[in-house]
Amino acid sequence: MKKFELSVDGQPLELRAGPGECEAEGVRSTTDVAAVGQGQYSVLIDGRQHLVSITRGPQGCLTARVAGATLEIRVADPRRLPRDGAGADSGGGREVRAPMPGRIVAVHVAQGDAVTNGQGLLVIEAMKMQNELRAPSEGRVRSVAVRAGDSVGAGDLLIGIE
Amino acid sequence: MKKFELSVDGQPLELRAGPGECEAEGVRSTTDVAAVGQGQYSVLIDGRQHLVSITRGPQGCLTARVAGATLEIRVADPRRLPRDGAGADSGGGREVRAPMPGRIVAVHVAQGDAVTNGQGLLVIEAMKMQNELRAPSEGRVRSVAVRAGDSVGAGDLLIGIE
Amino acid sequence: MFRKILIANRGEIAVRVIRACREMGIPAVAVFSDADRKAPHVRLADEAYRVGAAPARESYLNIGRILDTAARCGADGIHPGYGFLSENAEFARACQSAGIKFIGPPASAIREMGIKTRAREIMSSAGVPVVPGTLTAASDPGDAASAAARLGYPVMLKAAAGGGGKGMRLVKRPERLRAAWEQASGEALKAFSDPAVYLEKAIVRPRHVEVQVLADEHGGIIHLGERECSLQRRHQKVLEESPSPLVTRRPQVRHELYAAAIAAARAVSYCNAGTVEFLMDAEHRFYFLEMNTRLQVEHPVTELVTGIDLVRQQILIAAGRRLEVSQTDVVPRGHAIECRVYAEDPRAGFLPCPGRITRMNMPHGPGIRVDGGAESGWTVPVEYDPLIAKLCAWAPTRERAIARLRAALAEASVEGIATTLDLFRTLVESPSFKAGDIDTGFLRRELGGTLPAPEVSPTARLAAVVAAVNRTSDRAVRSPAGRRTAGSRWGRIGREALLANRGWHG
Amino acid sequence: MFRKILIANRGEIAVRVIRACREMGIPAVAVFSDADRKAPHVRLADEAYRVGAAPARESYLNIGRILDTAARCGADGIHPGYGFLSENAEFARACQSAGIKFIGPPASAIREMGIKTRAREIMSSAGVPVVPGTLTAASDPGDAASAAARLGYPVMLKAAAGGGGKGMRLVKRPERLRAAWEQASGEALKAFSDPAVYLEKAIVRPRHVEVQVLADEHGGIIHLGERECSLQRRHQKVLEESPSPLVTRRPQVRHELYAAAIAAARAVSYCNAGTVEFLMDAEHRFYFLEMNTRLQVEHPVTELVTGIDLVRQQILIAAGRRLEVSQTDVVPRGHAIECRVYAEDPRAGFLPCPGRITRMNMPHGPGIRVDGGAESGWTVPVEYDPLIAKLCAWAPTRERAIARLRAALAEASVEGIATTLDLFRTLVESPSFKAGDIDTGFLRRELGGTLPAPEVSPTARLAAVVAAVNRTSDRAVRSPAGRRTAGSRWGRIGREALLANRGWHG
Repeated sequence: MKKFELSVDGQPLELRAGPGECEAEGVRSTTDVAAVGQGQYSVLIDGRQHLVSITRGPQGCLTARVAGATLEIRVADPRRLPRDGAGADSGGGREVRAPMPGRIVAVHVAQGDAVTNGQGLLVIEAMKMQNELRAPSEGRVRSVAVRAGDSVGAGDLLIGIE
Repeated sequence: MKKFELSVDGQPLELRAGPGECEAEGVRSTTDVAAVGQGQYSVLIDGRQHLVSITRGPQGCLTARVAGATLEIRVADPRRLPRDGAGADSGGGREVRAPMPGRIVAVHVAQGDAVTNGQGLLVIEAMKMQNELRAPSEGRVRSVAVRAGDSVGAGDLLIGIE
Repeated sequence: MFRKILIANRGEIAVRVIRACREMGIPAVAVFSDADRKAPHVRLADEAYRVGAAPARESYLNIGRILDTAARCGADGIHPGYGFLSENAEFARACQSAGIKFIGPPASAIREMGIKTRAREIMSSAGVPVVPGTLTAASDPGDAASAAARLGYPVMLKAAAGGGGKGMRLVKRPERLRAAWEQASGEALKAFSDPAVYLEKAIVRPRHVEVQVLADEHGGIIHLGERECSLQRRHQKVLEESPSPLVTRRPQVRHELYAAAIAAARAVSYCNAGTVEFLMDAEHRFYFLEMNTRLQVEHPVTELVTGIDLVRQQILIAAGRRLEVSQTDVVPRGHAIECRVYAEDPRAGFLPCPGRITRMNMPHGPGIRVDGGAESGWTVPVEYDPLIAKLCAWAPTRERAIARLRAALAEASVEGIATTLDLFRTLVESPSFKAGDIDTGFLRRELGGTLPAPEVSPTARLAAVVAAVNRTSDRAVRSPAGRRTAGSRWGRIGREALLANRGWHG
Repeated sequence: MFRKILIANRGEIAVRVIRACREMGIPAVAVFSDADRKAPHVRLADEAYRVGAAPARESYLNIGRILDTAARCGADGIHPGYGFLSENAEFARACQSAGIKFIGPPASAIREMGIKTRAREIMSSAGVPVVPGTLTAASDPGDAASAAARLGYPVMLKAAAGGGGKGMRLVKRPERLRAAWEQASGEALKAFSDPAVYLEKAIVRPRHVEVQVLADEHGGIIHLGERECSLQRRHQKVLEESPSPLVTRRPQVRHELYAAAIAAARAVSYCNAGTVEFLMDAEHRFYFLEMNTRLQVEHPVTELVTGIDLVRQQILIAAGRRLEVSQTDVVPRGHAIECRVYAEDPRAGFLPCPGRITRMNMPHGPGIRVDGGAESGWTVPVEYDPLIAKLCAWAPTRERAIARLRAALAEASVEGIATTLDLFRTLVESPSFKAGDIDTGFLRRELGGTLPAPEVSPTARLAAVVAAVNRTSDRAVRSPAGRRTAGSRWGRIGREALLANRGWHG
């Protein structure tokens, strides 16, 4: 069996794998992997069937979907990966970014305004729905990058808060 | 519009085509073609919708499936193509070929035997079914290329008749 | 019967109507915007014509262009589907002027039911109970505030010209009223070209129950039982079922509900398929909410339990036929549930999630019905409603319909974009949902607006890792070429299978 | 209830049974041969184990290996599907010995009904009419010839241990008897490990009508109506429906048919799901043909009209439960038709056509049910039955079920291999079929064994040519980058759409 150093959602994992078997965290299992087309794999672990879908992510990372969940897997790189998602609504976030592509309908604040946690900042529209984006924390508006009528892409910076 | 010389099932056809229109056999039509994935095309001819599936055949030939039918199309080669299908059951055929992959169960004739039109020559089995192949015409068995128990592929020569 | 029908819509409902036309032997004409040239509904039609640019205003809402297309291709009927022009009285009238039959109710019924304040007035007169509220639209936030104070909070703001959850806001506290009024009014203007908003007293923990009716041009009118549509996010339905688990337990309420629906339809001389929506409170009192003068998204659950094809009935009625089924022919059987598969992320507050579907697999099998307008490789446009498919399960009982749905959800997959499939996977495990103990606030309450991340079993995690290793490496875990172990020891079964697997590759 | 069920089968029926298990919350175990590691049924199961090499004898017919697998994975029930070990009394007995419940009838019933000569004897005694013929198998061609002479030609040769059309031959003239006997006997040996063949007088233009029965272990027994299965090629069904259009017109015959089916099941103390097959002649006299002691391929049409899940019933009965439906609960609704999509070429005498499916698209929508065991990219193995999917349509009437089927067939596509889809597309246009005027010789008579090539309309031909040109060339027919004509002239709609189509490429 060959040794693989992996990280799964940032957690290191050592896997030993050979034809028909593998060992991880001290447990040995029989394995049977079949590629069933377009990045999908039927994986039998001790006979238990799992359908895994693998797509390549950025920087050699693989995204695996299994049983409705998504795992970020890096093979042969045991270093801990930084987690994604330091975006709009995460607690300490100081930036409000577009959660999806859309059009800015209204901007309720201007540079320098004081805002309270949860206060409506702007309204973005996509797929016929208007969504109000709110301040992730108390603070002061440092920058407003968009105006009503602008089209934005997912992840675009909209408003900075300091 | 650009001129194309084609053959469709061996029949020559001249087509003039440009963005959004075409002319064939003196008739002008509006066209709108959209590739909808994996060799499939949505083709609107004067608004009439056709789903066409194109696959590459041998020698630069294209196979088009439309409305349950199959057409052999050659682009930019106005020479008449020889038709396929001069195989086992066509009237003047002198060879009996395997119509599908399978296993030979029994051979009823030997080299030199006289056979009548429709006489059972051998039995081939595939997908749990035995199929008797019959003589396409009266004649004499020139060659027998298989024995009971042989596995054969589609198109393999089984018996020659002279 | 119609010579040719043009379907002035897109997505799954266009597919649905085209299928009905094909079954009836009527050529079906699709229309498409620039965003939809490659959409499934275009490919399924007999003919297809472009009607404009991607924004709905320039294509699917472009009355002139649609009528022009219908006239030139020789269509003598137009099916509007739902949304877009389906509840636009002006369009219905324009069809009539152009000599093309609008497959829906008369323009007068659309107009009267479309102005929600007018509808409330008519129903009140017809003896159908309505929710306490304003009879006219609030002209400004101040007007709204005083009406709200009179009714008492919480109140509901609703677009007077509205429907489908657009321009609707629940307001619990006076300080929220102004912002909510502006948003509702803005959405209403956007969706219905009319900013008018009126107020209703909010029913606490209401259930949404609606009755399907069919009426012909000869005075015939029947109902096709009720649907329970209480599971909503943003005042829009996400899961519907028939019959309603609540109403099933109350035969007397059910009887009154049906009678009210028929009375409501009669009050506007209704014709074609329509739905009378009611809110029901904890004491099983029901109130007229609105009448949808069109085919509903959730019509399949009624079709599954009654066996009656509603789109076919719409077409027959529009062709002047008498109802081909009588009230006694409507014999519901079993229970049906519909899940709306939206391109929305249930783990991020149901944010829209347009984009390319890399893989889409919807289940088949006993008791399963799927109505879809998307497929692998399709890019869900940003311009339209995020509904990409409806997954329905039928079974003899509600309990078994949920069990069947659960199995079907495990088979379904959409990759590339987030969808509400994960919401339904969570929902079918919910004891309250299984008990039928739901109301329109259920999802917000149970999920807090978002869905928890799913747990991954250790074996599933290992499977993912093994697949990933298989994807990146090769020689190391591949079997030596041609080697075959002959043993039959249990522990080797996996290995043998692996060796025998010709398709094993990195 | 069962802890875990192993499905000793493959393909669409394994998928069907796994779905039933999942709905019932019972873990489902798949088995696979080397040819099937990537098959859909493996992916759908909770667990999957290899049972041997590709030839069925070494895998799906390998009793030892299957029982070993069941024991080791902790399965306490085995569902045999149809074919393979489903009518193997030895297997049923071996399951019992191993303490694993065989989900099917008792071994005794399988054995008695499996020996067709014995079955005829039992039915005769029970007062069920049987086709005139030999009571014992013909020992050699000479024996067969004298029996045939006694009965009078045409005669039918049938495998004594048979079923499913294997080892069956119609013989019209004495000189054809020897060859036919040898083929039938060879097929019988192959399929059932028993070369015995017996004779029946051939009924002229017979119709195949069968009755579905369900019996529990407590003496409860009901029927679920009849199926018409007269459309056959090589004595194998290709299209089935319920109810039978013939029997529907004869209430008295139907009544007698059901009574005979119940009597037949009682005569062998039947238990679980079974089907009593009858031949019906032009005068509506019916004769017992055989009893299939298993789930039928065509069970979905019965499920569609009755709403009763037969696989679930099989599992409940095997778990010792009483029937959960009584005879009065069986209320058929509407009409259902099943098309067997075989990997066979209907334009070449139904020759098997194994190989790789490059694209497979089965329709969804109202009244449509698909049971499949194949998909895009799947290679149909040469070793097994060529059935890859079953496409069913339900509607309130037979006429509308045919119309619905016709529309569904236009949507369905399988590319890469030939299938019987084209046969059904021709069939639904046949006036005789539409009139219900069918018998088991219908296909041979109407098609002469093969299907005519489809006609291609000039527009379809032009569409194909335009697509081909688009595929090979590029610049010439592509639009100049960025150019957009602004006009709205009708004649330009096509062009505009083309120009706007971002996806246009060669």
